[in-house]
Amino acid sequence: MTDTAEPDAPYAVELAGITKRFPGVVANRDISLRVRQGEVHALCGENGAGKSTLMKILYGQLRPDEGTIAVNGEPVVFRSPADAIRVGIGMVHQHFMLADNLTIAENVLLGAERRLGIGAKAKAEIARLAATVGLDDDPDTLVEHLGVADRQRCEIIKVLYRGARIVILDEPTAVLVPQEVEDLFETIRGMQAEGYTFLFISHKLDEVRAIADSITVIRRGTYVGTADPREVTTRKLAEMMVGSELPSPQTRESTVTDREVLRIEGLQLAGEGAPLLDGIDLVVHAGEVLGIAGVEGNGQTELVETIMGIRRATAGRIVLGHGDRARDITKATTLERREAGIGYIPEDRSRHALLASQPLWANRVLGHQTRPPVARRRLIGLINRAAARKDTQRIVEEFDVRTPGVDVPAAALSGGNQQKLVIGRELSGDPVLLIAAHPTRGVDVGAQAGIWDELRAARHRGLAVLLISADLDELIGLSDTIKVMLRGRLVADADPATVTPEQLGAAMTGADGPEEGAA
Amino acid sequence: MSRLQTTLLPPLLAVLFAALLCSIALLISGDNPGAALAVMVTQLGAGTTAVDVINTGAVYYIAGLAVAVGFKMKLFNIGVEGQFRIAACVAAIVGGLLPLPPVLHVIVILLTGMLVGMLWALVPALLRAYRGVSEVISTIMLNAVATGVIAWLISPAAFGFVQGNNISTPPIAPTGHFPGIDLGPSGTIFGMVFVAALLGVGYWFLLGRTRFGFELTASGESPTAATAGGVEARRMVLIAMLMSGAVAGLIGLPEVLGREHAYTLVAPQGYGFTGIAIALLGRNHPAGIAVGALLWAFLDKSALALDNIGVPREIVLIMQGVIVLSVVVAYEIVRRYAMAAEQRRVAAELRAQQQPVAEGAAT
Amino acid sequence: MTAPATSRPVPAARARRLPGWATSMLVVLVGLVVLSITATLTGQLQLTSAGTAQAAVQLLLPILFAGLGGLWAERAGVINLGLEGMMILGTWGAAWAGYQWGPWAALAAGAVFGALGGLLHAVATVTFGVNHIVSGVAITLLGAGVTKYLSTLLFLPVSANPRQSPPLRGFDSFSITPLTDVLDALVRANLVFVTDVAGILQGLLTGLTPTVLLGALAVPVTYLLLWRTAFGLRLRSCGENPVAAESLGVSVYMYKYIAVIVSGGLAGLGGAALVLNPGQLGYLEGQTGGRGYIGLAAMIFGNWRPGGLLAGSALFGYVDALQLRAGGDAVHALLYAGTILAVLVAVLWFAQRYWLAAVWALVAGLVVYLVYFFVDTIPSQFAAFAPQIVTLLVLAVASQRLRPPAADGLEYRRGEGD
Amino acid sequence: MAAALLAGALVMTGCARDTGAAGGGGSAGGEACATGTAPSGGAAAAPTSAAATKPDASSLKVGVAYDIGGRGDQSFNDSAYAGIEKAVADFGLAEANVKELTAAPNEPEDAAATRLRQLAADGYNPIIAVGFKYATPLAKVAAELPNTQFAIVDDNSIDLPNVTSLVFAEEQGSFLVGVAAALKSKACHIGFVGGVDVPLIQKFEAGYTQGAKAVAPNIKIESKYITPAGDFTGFQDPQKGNVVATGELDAGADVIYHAAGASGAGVFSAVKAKSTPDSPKYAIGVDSDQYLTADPAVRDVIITSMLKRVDVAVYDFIGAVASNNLGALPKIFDLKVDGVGYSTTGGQVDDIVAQLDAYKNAIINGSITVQSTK
Repeated sequence: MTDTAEPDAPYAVELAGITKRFPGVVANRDISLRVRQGEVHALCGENGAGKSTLMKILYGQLRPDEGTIAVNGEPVVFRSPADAIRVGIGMVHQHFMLADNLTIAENVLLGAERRLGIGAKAKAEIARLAATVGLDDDPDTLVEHLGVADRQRCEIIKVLYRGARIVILDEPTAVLVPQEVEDLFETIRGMQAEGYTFLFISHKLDEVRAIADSITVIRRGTYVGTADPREVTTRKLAEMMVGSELPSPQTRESTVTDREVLRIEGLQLAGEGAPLLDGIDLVVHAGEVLGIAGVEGNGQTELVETIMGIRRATAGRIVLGHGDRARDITKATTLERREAGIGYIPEDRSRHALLASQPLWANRVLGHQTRPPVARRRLIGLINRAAARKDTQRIVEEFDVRTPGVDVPAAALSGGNQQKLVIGRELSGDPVLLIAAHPTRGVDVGAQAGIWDELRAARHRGLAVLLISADLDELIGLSDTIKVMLRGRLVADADPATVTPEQLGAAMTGADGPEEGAA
Repeated sequence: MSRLQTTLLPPLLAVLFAALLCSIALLISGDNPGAALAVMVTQLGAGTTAVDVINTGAVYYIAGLAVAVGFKMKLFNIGVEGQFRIAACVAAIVGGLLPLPPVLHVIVILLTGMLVGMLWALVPALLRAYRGVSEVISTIMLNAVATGVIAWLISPAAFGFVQGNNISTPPIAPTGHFPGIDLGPSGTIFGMVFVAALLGVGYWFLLGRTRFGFELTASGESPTAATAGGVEARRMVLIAMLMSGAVAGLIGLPEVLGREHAYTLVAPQGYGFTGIAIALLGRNHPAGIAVGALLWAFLDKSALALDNIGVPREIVLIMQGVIVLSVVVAYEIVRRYAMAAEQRRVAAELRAQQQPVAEGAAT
Repeated sequence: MTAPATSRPVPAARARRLPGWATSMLVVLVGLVVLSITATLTGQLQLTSAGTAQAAVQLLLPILFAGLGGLWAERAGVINLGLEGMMILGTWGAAWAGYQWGPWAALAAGAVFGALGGLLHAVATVTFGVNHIVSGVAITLLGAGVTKYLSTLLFLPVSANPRQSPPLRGFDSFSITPLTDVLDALVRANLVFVTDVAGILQGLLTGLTPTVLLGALAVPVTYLLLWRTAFGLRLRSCGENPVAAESLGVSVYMYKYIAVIVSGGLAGLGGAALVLNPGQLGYLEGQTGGRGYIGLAAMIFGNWRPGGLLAGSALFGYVDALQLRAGGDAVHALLYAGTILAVLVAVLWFAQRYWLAAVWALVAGLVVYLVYFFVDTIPSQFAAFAPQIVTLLVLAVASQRLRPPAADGLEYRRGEGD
Repeated sequence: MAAALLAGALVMTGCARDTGAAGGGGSAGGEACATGTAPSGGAAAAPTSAAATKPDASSLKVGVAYDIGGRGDQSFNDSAYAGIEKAVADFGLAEANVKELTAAPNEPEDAAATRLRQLAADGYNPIIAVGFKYATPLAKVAAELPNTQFAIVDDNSIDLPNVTSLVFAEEQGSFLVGVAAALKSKACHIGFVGGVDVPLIQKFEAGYTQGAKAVAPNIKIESKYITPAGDFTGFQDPQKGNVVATGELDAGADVIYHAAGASGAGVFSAVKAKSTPDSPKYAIGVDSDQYLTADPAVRDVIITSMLKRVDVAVYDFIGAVASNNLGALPKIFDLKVDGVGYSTTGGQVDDIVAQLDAYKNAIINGSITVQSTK
């Protein structure tokens, strides 16, 4: 703990000895944090380090089991976000807190109706704030019509409207492309000049160093230290965060073969207005990792779901296999595609990959319900529970899933262990193609390294992998080929050996193609 | 908390709570709850009550299973009521009109019932799968429409058969009667009781051991995960609803085949709604449903004895209502407690194995 | 600041549209014209008679209250399948209080008893996180049981009948006489359309009671409260995105509780409306007859909006009034109206170039017309359930345009949001 | 026959005045309501109930199993109880020796059987089952207990020595109120509201129609049931009863007869609401004398009620059991034995009693046969 408080100005925020326990886990352990007025204070830590929990405590959404909070020198106790808002704290959540079916104005006014009512006066104020953050939509527009960056602007307006002077930004850049990040930083610097205080949560060290005035690092729920961005190196920060050497996603040698595993031609998916997927062509070879880069919401999810048969393509062909064994699966069901050897790691683990209250062995069956070992070979339609348990045990051991047994419900496991189980399952039954969407999202560092190792090993065995990730480092590190997706089209190719994240980011927004070969 | 405890404790607590509440109500209205309970228990030995409990229990059991098939995948087939009534009616008509050799006759009636139940369930199934109409609303509407169709079917203009002041479907010939076990003065146990038991075994096997059961459970637990796992949501809705309807088609048949040998104007109604309560009570588990069905039948049949000591029989309705509501609350509390305990236990065991983990709490 | 590069997953659909009130007026007008043509061509004058309109008002009232109850609960994200049970509680409470203290007390007590049912539903669903449909079914079961028991206990001594309360004193009904007289003259003028519209208006303005006025008021009041006040915004936000609402300091539990209790109260008012109906003043076991469920259907029909709900319950009340008053012949005439409507819809869709949909509408119209042509009358057994069949058909056609609150029916736990 | 002529004249003026339903529909004005003449001759048969010597029922234990609704339904359950009360008064039946149980709605058959067995097990003999829903269970229970005497109201399908059927000629009573309706109608247009479309209620409608047509062959009769068979809410939905009756009144009917159980209250209030001094509307009650039991506010429109004397049947049955003379009970409780009839309370049919009695005698002596179906 540092002790460099300036005697005259009280800290804008002072957290002391914060401890928060969840069932089975201590999310925050005796954490202290001091934020000076008017500074941009970054809170760094790996995924799952407890940053969001700490900020939820500061915002009154969670109550700490131990510890105290002081704002502008005054000790406070928050029972709900309303209390936090009252003392001038606002928070922009990583996952936007917007109701799609309400208008911008309604979303902003919700909870702050007392200030100016909900009539014309309030709308005028919203329009004024919208101009300052660069939102040019009518306040009566439904939020469902807004894009990601505009939604974030809407969130910031919400905070400003409430007169917040201390703004918590929880991983604000996760969903933005580099150019949008730069816009955001402009806005933050402008507001900082007007006297706003920012708490900026991120694990992207370059960004942190670019924007923060001071940095606090936490690791595994505990306070590690405070650093000055002008002095500390990225390497040093990373070591503080991880506690050891950073794992690297670098692939070693190329294993790409010329054997086609997946060929997609002219894939089309109609949307309500513009098509969601438009003329997608791509080929994945055995032993190749094909990475798809793109800002979220540009069709990656739709692409994956169309390949898996969850959505039906309106035009185009999907062919699995090569030569004599090529099979057109455009019209096949999801199950048939899985049976043909496609493994699938969905982006939203809890919603798309797991049955939370079912035991691990039942989760092993999901997606494999027609295939041995979990289905009986001779009596089609029967589940072999004993074999499912046994094979789950195998996954637990091979993939280092930390669990007391295969009969505990999936929800009892931590996120990383859940993901390892999912990957173990999807690599069971000798798949020829693996579709991995954000395979390390929400996973702790140790598990992340393990997952990368597994993907590499599978690639080495000749598996074709279609990788979608928002983590450009991961994408560059793992992929043999990268394609950039924008508004439902594949707009550029990139060579992971040479491309930089900045170049990728530019291509993702359509601003500039990366130098090595725009499509 | 062991699995047995989490399964058995909630219903026990709920029954006790309901009994307590009803006792208080009885005390307030000046009745003796002890005497009421005593007379209800003794009633079991009187006349055919014990057999009636078993027979009605079987009917309730089938109803519970019909509802549970849908509940298992969060499909609320409120339409079991209409499905069972129209199925019983049509099955009775077919049985009454077709002269068939003994065993075949019964089988044809049973199959007709299942088929008609299925067809009546097909409408909400299609509406839900292809038009996104909530099955709750459509089945409620269809229950009413079923009443109209039945009224037409048993009208003399169609297949009706006027007997004094009653109308019924044409009587089923003895070849179409399902023989029961005659216990003399204690009554006759329906042969369909054994069919109900078999149905329970079939339900257990189907849900626990087959791919279909797995897919059903998966769809109920998480439709999105099931879809990603290759389960076709639309197909599951159709199959689950049709199965529910087919089982519902059997609900009325114990009475048609074993006692009435026709479907009459005054045929009982409401089994579908009872089935909902019983499926909830039994947590969609075949054994739980059996216990729930017997409990419900006991309360219904023994309540007749309350008249003898001047206690309002309606107290049993309150009891049933309180049991259902408190049992769902109790299950929910226990489920949450058990899940939290499980997470703690997993974390504790892992801690014992290696260094503390703090992951996954704040994602 | 550089130009923002935004990605728009959903293209903004902001075509110029008629304001809501104009659209509804247009729909009403088209409906009137179709009915007027049908009445003239088929000779089924009951289709547009004052009596039918008045009966429709009586019949729709309990449904409307129940539907409003459903609307309040579902706008806050709680599905209320216990409306029927709360309505039953309302009938009992209204009769019990009305018998002792008059009709106003009946209204109040009906609301209070219904609200008690709502409270129970709130405790089960909001606090304990029980599945909403399950809790609703249980409450309906319980409501029926409790009222039967209470009636045996409290009504039997005074009415000598355990299933019925003693008769109550009701409201006096009144008509807006000068207007109805003018309308009466118009009706007698026997002009196509004018007579029809005048007849319906006359029915709406005759035999009014405070209960009817309350129902007529409840719709705009619900709209204003839920869509034009801060309270309503907060309440609706709980049904759209409770996590967001919580993050902004909205006490989601409290609003859900308020909504579900109001919901029960409105369902209870529906029960009171039934008890105070001109048919018989008093409680009668089983008198709700599934009206709570119908209310729920009317709400879904109305796309979770008060105006739509009014239209839904009006359609239900109208068809029911028609079949009760004029039987199978009038329902038969409705088939004719259905044909006209189908053709209208087809023309509309052709104009908008929805070719396939238009063809389907034409085919449907043809089928309906063939039924109309080859059948002389609808058997009473089917005519009796015409409202349910119409509701089913409308839902089947329109369900995909419906938009329930985003978090409707989902369990919400405080602090478990992302 | 002055009264009939008067009535006919009134009917004609009524028709001329009537503008029918809204929009100019309804019955054509001026159409004559041809009035048939009341039959003459045939002296009234002496009522045959009540034996000469009073039976002694003091040793009997009488069990009663009511239909849904039980005592207090102001209908046939209550009527059955009235018979018991009368037996208590006349035959020395001890009140403590009477036990009553009530059915629940939609209950299955075994519940009804258990109820009967319960009464028998407690030593009650005879046992009276009220309502045709007891038919099947009673057939079973009576066969099991040959030493217990049973009676069943509204059903004659059981052929067992220890079961007595107490059935009524509802169509005959309804015929008479149909006559009354036709005579009282000024518009030559009457209505019938049935609760649920079942054979029992159709009998009421059939008799009513025949009676009205006997008086006025050209009379218009509106006829509507609240719900179809199987949906028994039609007996307990006064709101819908009100709507149906209002519909018939709007169509031009001015006398409405209901056989709709508790929904009848809605019929009465509809008639009351439409009745004005200039053009009075009338209602006819059913089963018991509803002038006495209905809400006082609507009593003045109830001109008569079709009486179905379940009380007489029950009373006679107990007497017959006490005197061990079951054979003397009539096969059917009809007009001849005063098993059905009409009420005169309120005095509104006093002017036509002579005609009504003429029809009654004609039915009793067989010169008019009333069909029980349409």
